[in-house]
Amino acid sequence: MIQKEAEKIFETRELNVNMGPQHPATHGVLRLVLDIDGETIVKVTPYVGYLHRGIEKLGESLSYFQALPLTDRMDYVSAMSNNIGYVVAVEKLFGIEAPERAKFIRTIVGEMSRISNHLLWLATHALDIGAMTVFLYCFREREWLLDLFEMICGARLTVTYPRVGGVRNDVPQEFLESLWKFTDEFPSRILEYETLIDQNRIWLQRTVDIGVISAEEAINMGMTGPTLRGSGVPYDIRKHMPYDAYDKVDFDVPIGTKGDTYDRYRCRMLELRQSNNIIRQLIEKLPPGPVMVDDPKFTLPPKDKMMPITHPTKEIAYFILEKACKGCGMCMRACPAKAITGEKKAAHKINQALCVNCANCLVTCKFKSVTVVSGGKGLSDEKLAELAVAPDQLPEDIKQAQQLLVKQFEFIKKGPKAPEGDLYVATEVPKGELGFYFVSDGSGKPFRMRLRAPSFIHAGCLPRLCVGHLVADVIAAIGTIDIVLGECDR
Amino acid sequence: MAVTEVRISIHTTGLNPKDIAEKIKGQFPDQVIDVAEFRDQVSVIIKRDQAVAVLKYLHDDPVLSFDHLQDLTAVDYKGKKDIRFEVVYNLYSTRYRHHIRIRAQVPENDTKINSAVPVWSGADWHERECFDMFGIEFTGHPDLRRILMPEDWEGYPLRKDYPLKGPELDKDWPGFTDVLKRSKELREFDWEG
Amino acid sequence: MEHSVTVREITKQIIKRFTFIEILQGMALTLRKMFSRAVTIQYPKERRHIAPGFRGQHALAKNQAGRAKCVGCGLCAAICPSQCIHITRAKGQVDKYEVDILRCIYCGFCVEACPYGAVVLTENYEYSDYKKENIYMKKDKLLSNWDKYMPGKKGEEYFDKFWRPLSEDFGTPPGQSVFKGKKE
Amino acid sequence: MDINNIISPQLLDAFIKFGINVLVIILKIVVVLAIGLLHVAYATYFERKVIGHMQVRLGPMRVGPHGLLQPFADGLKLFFKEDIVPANADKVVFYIAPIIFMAASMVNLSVIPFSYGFTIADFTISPVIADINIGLLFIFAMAGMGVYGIFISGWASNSKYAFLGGLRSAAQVISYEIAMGLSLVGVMIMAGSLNLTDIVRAQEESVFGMFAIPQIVGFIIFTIAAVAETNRTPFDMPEAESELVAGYFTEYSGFRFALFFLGEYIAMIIMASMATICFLGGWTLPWYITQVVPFINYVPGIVWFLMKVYACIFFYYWIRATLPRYRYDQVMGIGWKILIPVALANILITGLVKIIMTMYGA
Repeated sequence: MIQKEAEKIFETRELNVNMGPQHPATHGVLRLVLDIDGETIVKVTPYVGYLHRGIEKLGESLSYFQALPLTDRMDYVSAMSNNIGYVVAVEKLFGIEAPERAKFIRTIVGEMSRISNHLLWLATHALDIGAMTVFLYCFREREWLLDLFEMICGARLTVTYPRVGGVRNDVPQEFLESLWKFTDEFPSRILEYETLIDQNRIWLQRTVDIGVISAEEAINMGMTGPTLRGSGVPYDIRKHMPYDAYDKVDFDVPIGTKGDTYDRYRCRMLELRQSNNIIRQLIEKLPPGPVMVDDPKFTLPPKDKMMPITHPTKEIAYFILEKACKGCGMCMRACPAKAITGEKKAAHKINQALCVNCANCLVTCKFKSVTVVSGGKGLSDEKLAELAVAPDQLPEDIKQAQQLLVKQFEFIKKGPKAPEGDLYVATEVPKGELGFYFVSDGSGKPFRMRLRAPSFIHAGCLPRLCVGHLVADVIAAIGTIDIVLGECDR
Repeated sequence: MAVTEVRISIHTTGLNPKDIAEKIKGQFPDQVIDVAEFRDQVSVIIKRDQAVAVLKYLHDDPVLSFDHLQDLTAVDYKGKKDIRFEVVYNLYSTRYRHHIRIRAQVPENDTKINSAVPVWSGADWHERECFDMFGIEFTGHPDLRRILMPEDWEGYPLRKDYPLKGPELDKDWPGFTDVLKRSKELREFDWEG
Repeated sequence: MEHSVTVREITKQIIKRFTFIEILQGMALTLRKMFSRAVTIQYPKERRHIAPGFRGQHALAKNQAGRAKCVGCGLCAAICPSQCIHITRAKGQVDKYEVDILRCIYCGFCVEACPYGAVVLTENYEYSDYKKENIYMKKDKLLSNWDKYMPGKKGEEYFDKFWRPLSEDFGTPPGQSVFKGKKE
Repeated sequence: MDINNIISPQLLDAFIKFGINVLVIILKIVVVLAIGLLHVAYATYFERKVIGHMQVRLGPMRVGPHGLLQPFADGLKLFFKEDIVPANADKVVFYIAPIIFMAASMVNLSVIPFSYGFTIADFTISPVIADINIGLLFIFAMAGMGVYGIFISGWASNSKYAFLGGLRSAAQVISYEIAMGLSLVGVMIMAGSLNLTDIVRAQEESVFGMFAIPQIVGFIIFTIAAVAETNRTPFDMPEAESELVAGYFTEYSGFRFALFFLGEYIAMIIMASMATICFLGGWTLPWYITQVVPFINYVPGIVWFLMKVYACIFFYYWIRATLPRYRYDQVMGIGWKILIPVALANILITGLVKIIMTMYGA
């Protein structure tokens, strides 16, 4: 009896520590429940989902063009790579090919994104292990890259720069020059980081033989990217399934042997140098040419060609030709200003006082009954009827502008229709393999958009990496798998 | 030090996916329902009963050697197909560099399928997510809990019949009512004064 | 031969171990950096250069006559992935054009979608406030943003450069940026 | 009434002398505390500036020119901040812990001499509050007391992070105290005293001018142990921000946090002073410098003392800016498996040399 009491009092239990979701070293809102015996980890249970925004569900209600900014918000550290992954997948779904120059530009910015991601990874990994100066040195260079991103697309983090069928705009000359200067200086900057940590005995003690995972196990667990290559598996999608311009550049893939934290760290450091090399090769080879695929079905039509109608100095008015109008009521429904009136099966009429000149009637009419009157704004209906000509007899530039305007409205309101089928396309983002699985039912929106996020898988590997080590090694393990919770939770 | 830079060729050495589909057909003739092809990618649609056996064969066969489970997910074909759910496995062989997609059909009235965790331990979280989002139960999974949604969540969000604008205001989901209450309290606070 | 190599290696290791050489190298680096120029800027006093085409707060463009270019066709509202643009029209003009800034994700799709060149993203990124109402952008505020952040020629230049795509994107324009060779 | 009837002149003299002595001591305490706290305040500023510049940024720049008034702004902020006590904390102990920690560090200031004594009128004023013969031991004892503050703060917070921090700290400080004590035994042997003023005098008279040269091993061990003793990078296990958020003072806020903060910086200044006094010759300069540049003798000793202390503090900041953090078990391993054996060997050799020197040399 007494013995039992005593056993109850002196019973050994593990200490249960809740690490996160608010914790300086969990890289976001990852929550780990640690069962620790003294300082030794007995059990780790990761909880994710605090940043779940339902991107997969959102994707089902957005057109292929619209869903692009969602991918920025997954891995916000390397948004450019995510964008590229998305557009590569959608291009394959549509069966189109981006122009050569666009591919080169995309590869350049993708590698820039890899460098900036690895810099942030190194910064936070080193900070977690206590080397706080590396953090700021890395940010110094990352800032340079982010400024370059701003130069080409006006945003530093959530770039939304690549487009289905190319890139948003061409890169300016200063961009190439600044980037070339960066690639010149960057290797010496890498040496700076390495001076601080690479051979440092404390760094070595903290990383060597921590979180060891064998090649077979790593691939069985679904690890990808540098996390997998640290274990010695030569799996790099840039080589295995080359996309964009990766088949035209010459680079090596760093492979570790032991699969510990130090090997993964070295892999990423060597990848920084390789990426730097890739960028240099691509800048040298960058071909001239268009940056968008010339097919208004998939891309927005050129804006300057629409000017004859859309420019404000043209003072245009829309007019419905009574003879051509079948009275179907389509334009009436489309008119956002409720300016069109008329009975069914009788010619409709635009109330010029209410009309906002938005061109919705022009693009909806199937019977070519809506026409454009240049300089007709403010004129009476009779005068307009005098001036109006059938759409076929309009001047050539206005006719072209009208066609493009129709394309523009169709593209935005409905979106390009994808062929029916399902498709899985993977790209190598800095964190690993980013896969997009699309199921298309032939409409303008994906029936199912599945994102295979590397951080999600890697977060699942945490228990395997941590158990048996000490509390401080959990931090090193979180750092070494390089997760971003925005991508993990989607 | 221990890390070396290796040159990897960009040329694939793997089998044609159609041949792989034929192989599966030969091995499990009564399991394969259909083979679909789209943009050079081949999907093998199978029955769910022997799904794990098929996967195990693909993983263990020395010629196929699908060691990498790229992705595991489900698709809800409500209103499109007779059998509502499909669990999709995207497989890749890092050694031979070939890819195949297995789609196992799961009916609506009995959303159960065997777990692939014994074959690939990486399937663990994928299956939990499928359970969370589609309500597909993976028999034999070591720890089948919700993963992304809160533990007390009702319904399966990625199903097609899940309401897009939920009746959240009528229902007392504590996480939401608390936020509403708190926002009302905060509104009364005069930040500028 | 091999023997001497290993001996040398071991001696090297021992020297490394006892002289703290790698730590001293690191310390030399931090000391050197102490006397280099700081890379940070003192934010409210100094501001960083903002690249043209920055995607900041919205503005509604005005034409030469000083009237809003927007005709209210609703394409921006249709493309907006976060559905933050609300438009109503009355009496032949746009009655209400509101941008819910707190929902906006600054993707710039509205600028791309607008065939009239009526909406732009300005360089203003400092608009925090204590009240939501002050951040909710109504039409008059958006129009005054145009005068404030896109004065004079700046607005026109914006459309020349960043109102994409233009027909040059589908061809090879003269003077396209290419690598001009290493600078010695 | 004659005053002589009540109290004899001799007694009165003694009384007056006693009174003045007490006054002088109180004055000294006030001066040392005021100056000490000011130094602590600016030690924080110095740290932020030094580390800032090492990390290619500027550090505090906003309050005053180049942020010179930043320490006061920080102090004011901490003073007016809401004092949060966790609901399940052991309240009394929670309140006491920072006071113990702070007091244990501050008391050390009383035995640190800043210069030789000087004479005003009849009074010899030595610039140390308590010129006791066991100065060195006293500092060890008080440093040991500080652990109680850390440990019970970790316990009383009733938070697991704080608890782990407290545990780590107790283990670490106790282990490194041994190494530190042993590293100073060599100095004691060479100086033949525990009185800090005597130790400085012994260095001035020695051949090397400072004990850091003959006691180089002891000096290195002392430096490492001092860094560990004050819980600073790379041995900042107890407060490892990326693991334990802030360690033992995770749950403290406002002024109680400020007490911990102050205590830590005072401990750092104490350790720097100890290094200066025991190894770097305190306020004196080695003879080979004073002989070469004689006019340097006109500079008051306290200037050299402060310069040496700040050099030591700079070194603290410098390694903080450079090195990563050790793991808990590695810290303990270094303490027990490397530092203590080496320190013991150092004692042995110093003792042997001393015996040989006394046998043949003198």
